[in-house]
Amino acid sequence: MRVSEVQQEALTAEKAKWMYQKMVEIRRFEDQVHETFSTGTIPGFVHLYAGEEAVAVGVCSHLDDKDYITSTHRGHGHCIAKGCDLKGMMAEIYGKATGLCKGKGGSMHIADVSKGMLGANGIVGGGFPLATGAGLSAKLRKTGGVAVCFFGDGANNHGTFHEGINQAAIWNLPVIFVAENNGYGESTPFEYASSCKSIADRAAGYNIPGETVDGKDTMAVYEAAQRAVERARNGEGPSLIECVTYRNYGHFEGDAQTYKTSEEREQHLNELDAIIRFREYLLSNNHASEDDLHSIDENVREAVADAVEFAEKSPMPEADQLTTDVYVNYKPGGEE
Amino acid sequence: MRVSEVQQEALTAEKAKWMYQKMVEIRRFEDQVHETFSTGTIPGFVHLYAGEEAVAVGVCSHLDDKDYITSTHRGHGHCIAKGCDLKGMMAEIYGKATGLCKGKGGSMHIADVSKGMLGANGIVGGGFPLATGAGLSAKLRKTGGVAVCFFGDGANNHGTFHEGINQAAIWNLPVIFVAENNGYGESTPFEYASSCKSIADRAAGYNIPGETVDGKDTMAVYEAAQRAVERARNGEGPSLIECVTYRNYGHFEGDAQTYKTSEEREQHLNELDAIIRFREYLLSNNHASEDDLHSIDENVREAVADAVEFAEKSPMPEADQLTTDVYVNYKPGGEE
Amino acid sequence: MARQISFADAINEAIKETMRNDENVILLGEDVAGGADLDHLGDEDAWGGVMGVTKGLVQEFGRDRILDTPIAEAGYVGAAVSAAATGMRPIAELMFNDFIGSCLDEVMNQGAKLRYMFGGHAKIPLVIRTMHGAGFRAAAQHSQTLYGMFTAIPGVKVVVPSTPADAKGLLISAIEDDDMVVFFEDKTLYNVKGEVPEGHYTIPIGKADIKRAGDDLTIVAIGKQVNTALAAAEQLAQKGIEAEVVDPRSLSPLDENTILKSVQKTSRLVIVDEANPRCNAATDISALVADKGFDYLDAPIKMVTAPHSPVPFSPALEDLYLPTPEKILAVVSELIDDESVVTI
Amino acid sequence: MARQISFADAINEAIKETMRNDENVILLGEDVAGGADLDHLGDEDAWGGVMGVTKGLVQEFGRDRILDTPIAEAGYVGAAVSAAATGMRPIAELMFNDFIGSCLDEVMNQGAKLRYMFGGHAKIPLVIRTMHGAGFRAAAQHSQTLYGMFTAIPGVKVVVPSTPADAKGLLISAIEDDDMVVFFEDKTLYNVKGEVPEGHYTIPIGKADIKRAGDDLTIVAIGKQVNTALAAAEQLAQKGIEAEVVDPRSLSPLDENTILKSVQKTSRLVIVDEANPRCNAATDISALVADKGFDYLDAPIKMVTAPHSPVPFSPALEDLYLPTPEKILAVVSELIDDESVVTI
Ligand SMILES: Cc1ncc(C[n+]2csc(CCOP(=O)(O)OP(=O)(O)O)c2C)c(N)n1
Ligand SMILES: Cc1ncc(C[n+]2csc(CCOP(=O)(O)OP(=O)(O)O)c2C)c(N)n1
Ligand SMILES: [Mg+2]
Ligand SMILES: [Mg+2]
Repeated sequence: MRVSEVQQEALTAEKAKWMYQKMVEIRRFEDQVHETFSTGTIPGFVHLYAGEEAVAVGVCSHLDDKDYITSTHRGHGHCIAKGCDLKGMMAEIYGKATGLCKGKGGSMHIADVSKGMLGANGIVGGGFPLATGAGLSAKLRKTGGVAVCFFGDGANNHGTFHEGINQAAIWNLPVIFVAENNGYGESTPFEYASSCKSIADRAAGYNIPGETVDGKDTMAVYEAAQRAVERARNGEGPSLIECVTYRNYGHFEGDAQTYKTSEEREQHLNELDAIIRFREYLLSNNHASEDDLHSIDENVREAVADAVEFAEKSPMPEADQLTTDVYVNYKPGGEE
Repeated sequence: MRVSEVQQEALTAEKAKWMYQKMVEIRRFEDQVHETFSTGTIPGFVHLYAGEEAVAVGVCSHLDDKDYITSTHRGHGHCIAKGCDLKGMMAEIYGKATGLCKGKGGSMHIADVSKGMLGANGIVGGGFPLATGAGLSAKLRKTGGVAVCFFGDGANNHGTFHEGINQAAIWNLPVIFVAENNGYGESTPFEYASSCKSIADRAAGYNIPGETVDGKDTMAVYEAAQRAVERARNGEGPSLIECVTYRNYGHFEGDAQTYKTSEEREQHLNELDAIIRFREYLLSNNHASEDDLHSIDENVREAVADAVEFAEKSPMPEADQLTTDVYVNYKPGGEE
Repeated sequence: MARQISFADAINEAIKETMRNDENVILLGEDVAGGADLDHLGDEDAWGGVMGVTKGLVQEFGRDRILDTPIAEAGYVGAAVSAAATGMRPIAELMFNDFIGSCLDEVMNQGAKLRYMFGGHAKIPLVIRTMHGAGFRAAAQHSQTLYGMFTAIPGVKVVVPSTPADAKGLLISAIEDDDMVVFFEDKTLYNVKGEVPEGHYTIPIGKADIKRAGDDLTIVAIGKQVNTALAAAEQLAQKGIEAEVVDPRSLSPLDENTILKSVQKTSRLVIVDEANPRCNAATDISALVADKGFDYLDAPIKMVTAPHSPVPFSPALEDLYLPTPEKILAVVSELIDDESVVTI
Repeated sequence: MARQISFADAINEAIKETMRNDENVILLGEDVAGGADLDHLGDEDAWGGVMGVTKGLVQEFGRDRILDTPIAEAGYVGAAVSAAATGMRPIAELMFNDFIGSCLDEVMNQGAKLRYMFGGHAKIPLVIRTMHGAGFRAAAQHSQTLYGMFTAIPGVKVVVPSTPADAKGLLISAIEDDDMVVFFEDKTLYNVKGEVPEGHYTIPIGKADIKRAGDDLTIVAIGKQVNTALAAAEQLAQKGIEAEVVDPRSLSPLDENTILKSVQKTSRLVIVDEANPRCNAATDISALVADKGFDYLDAPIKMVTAPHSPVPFSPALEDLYLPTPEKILAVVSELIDDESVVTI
């Protein structure tokens, strides 16, 4: 065995454990928010990412802070995978002054630009143009960065899908479009709303590579993303990856989910579960021991509990925060 | 020769002469507007259709008044092919009270809903949703009608392309999307702005038939349109036809057209010209004699001259027209 | 007639009444039924709209007339425009008014202008139902109040009901109207109950309603702010100040006379509009009175609005964002020289 | 300094000055260069914008910085928003302000709100240049005046210059500003010439300019209507009435003090805004004065605007659509009891 191979394997195990940790962080975080929401402590609309962890983590494991992502209304998973602070996130969801956005954004708008996380987004399809612009910016400023646009199967029918991808393609921008096809947009099935058989089929219309992967198979996502990110970094332009996945909870908290069948839920929450499967992969490939994973689980449990405590104990924003941060510079009554 | 074949042939000759007449009407009308515009008599932006006659006529020859079309800023050709009155059109372009829209619309908004012509449109991409809605309306009201959306290669990158076609496809609507790929959107080449190699390539992303035809070959357009209109009438849903064509004049009157090469212009205005080619087709297939065509040419010349005279002699709208036709019913200061 | 139903149910009834009367009325929007094409649901709806307002309609009218759409606002709102131009009477639901960003062209440049551009040879009997308003912890992109934007557009009528009974009667009028109407539903009103007549009835679009009579001061308030104004009026009454609360109910057309007459009587005007303060309905009404009612006025025209900032998520901030009875009392105290008016 | 250049050239110079100083400034829009990727043109532009305003820029700055875009306003305006959030200073050209229908979301829900929703952890130094105004025989979809819509949106600054010198100085300020600025260019002003300083200079956004001083009456006029107001003032002067013409130059922020001070002096106010009459900048300014300047006023506040209808194509109608000096004189005659004021 050559040294380089050893090193590569060592690196992979470390990365693999990091990935496992992030996936468990997302799951634990979302399960926690779900529980807390039902007690009425959390205000507003909350869309949970649980079940789709393999997508955010499989993709973001190829990115660092100079790379950008755009996210969706279902953004917690992307935030965590991109390195956002759990305490700051939880406090934001509670509307606290210590939140990543000082409580002004909430669940649907968590952002951390310093980490390349350009915000969850309440507008379906809002991310396509933004990701393209971030890719353009990275290219013009020659940072070597790429931009990833996460979007849902519902968003795939919005006009911005078309405009964003076409633009990234003609300008050959370092952008990766990652479809999270979880089968539904709110209560509407993908098959009803989308005329394409798969979202990946649409890539051909932009002359870019498109592929469909099992979005609950972490390594399948990881490998597809690796190819796409490499292409982008090498100046070969955008790609589209469709990840077929499932959301464990409803569209938002409070959704009765009558559009789902109990069989599909059963199957997705158990045998197809991405974390269970990735756990098995790690163990059977000797990337980690049961003990390793157990201690990750425990640490995550603690980290999320800390985040909740932090959020609960944090103060609400002060009244003067209502009208700050609208502009960098603005004199309401004009100059002088 | 069986009787039915005789009848069919007779019908075809008649239709063929109608098509020739419409093509010549468009060409003569546009050449006339071009000349008059240069004298300063015609106000505003004018986008001429000359050169693209085969598309409007090849398609509209399958339609009647119960069928709808949506058009573009370059709409005169569609209007004529759909049966709009030349006098009313010319008067509209002059801004006269006798215009099809009482002078309120102008060149970019000529419409005649009674003929199924739902208006030229100043908004690029504006026609996709409108055509879909007209198709939905025809389907729900069970009129047997279809809707055709004419659009340019530039419009093919607008978000409404995506939304309109997807919607028509999932609802299986009787809509035909007809791309007029004349190589440029304003001064920007199709190849630069569009990531697809052909617009027809994009049909696959909506799971509908798409084909590319020589848009200056009248019969090629005619036949492709026939297939698509039949499909639509039979309840088999939408199709996309890309017609490769060329505009003889600039984007609008006043365009120096430096983006065109003289070779391409030369070729398109002569050997590739759709009217010259259709004329030859008619003669060689015995659909018409030189005399027939000559008298059509003469009649058209006269009809366009009459239209100009009508427009010139017509009065401008009265002042009270400024604020009528905004609503069916509106009391500015409220009820009572 | 003491039947009390919610604002949401009143809207549901209005749609039902008109759909029963006219088969050209259809409803389309995202998840207005929900669960389209799912075998296990059949004709059952999965959602009936994100807030359940259109629940049950698909069972009665079927999926041809209650159409779930893709998430493509330009697509289906534009389709509704031409469906209207070609003989249908569509009701398009724009789930949140904030999403007008995805389909303004279809409203402003197509729906609102076709009739004029066609020289009157078309009509657009289209209703766009849309949800607006803050107070729901829905943050900056789901809480705006944008009726001012639509009021500015010629060719659009704008209706903003404040009670269940008004909502039903005005929505029936809107659906039966031959022009395009944008119908605003405040999401925090849906559960509010009130007396609502059974069956078919209409309330004319363009007729304000005096929700409380008074001689000392006029408060014009829009949508759910009518309730804020009524609460303030209640407190003012305890100080012996009688406020007249005028609910315009529609902003375009605006019932100018009712407002001007009220100001003629009271000489003082406060306008309550929860939209951001610039170029909004409050400034519009103020400008009307500063022109045509100037001679009636004894004091400056005051406006109580949201500040010039997006809607914050944090409940602590959002509660400060909206107009309150206290904010109304504070400006009234500037108009009427009586310190005791301000209770807080 | 007697150099006279056109409004269009002043804008071209402003872009040039800022692009030379800061390589992060880029310009993107439809045909802003034109002829992209055509061998026979090379670095030559085919158009330089539909009106030639950006002509020559691509020759100096290259196609990496002067970017022709597809006809996809949401796509490139949205891209400009995030390019701005990530270190660039884009100038996005929205050819006609009417096309905001295709990209309002990117302006209203993204660009204008990101900073607030992110708790201040982002800035959007983006300029959207856009053409507006009637009088060009461009009909209903290419002639609107929509600055009121943008003024209503928190997070947006709105600039409307009326002279070439103002255009240059304000555009340089806008490009160097750390916030999103929508910059309105009246298409009928492009060929108007005026004295314009060479080189780099700025005019602060939020500072009104008194284009003519006077004691008898204040006319606040926006954009090219400043010229209409000045023409009216000229005629009034012949009757011995001295009008002060105030050009706000920016609507957000609005220089309230300059307007209020002028009304304090004159006691009479007319506002000229060529937008449609409802919820527009004129009503906004009227409401400001009816509140904070009420005590200064001796007469109703009058507004001269377009009617509540789309812009007609026919020249005969379009000429009736716009404000004119005569229409201003007619309302002035209502404010000042002197029949001779009305010359027509
Ligand atoms: C422009 C716009 N239209 C509609 C909505 C309402 N909405 C929020 S999420 C959602 C469904 C999105 O579906 P999908 O893209 O599949 O994402 P998922 O929720 O499945 O993750 C809808 C319709 C919105 N937020 N923005
Ligand atoms: C939404 C919108 N964006 C931009 C324009 C300006 N514009 C008018 S025509 C045109 C080019 C259209 O190109 P294409 O679709 O190829 O049609 P063609 O002119 O070639 O017939 C552009 C950019 C517009 N009218 N509407
Ligand atoms: Mg989904
Ligand atoms: Mg073209």
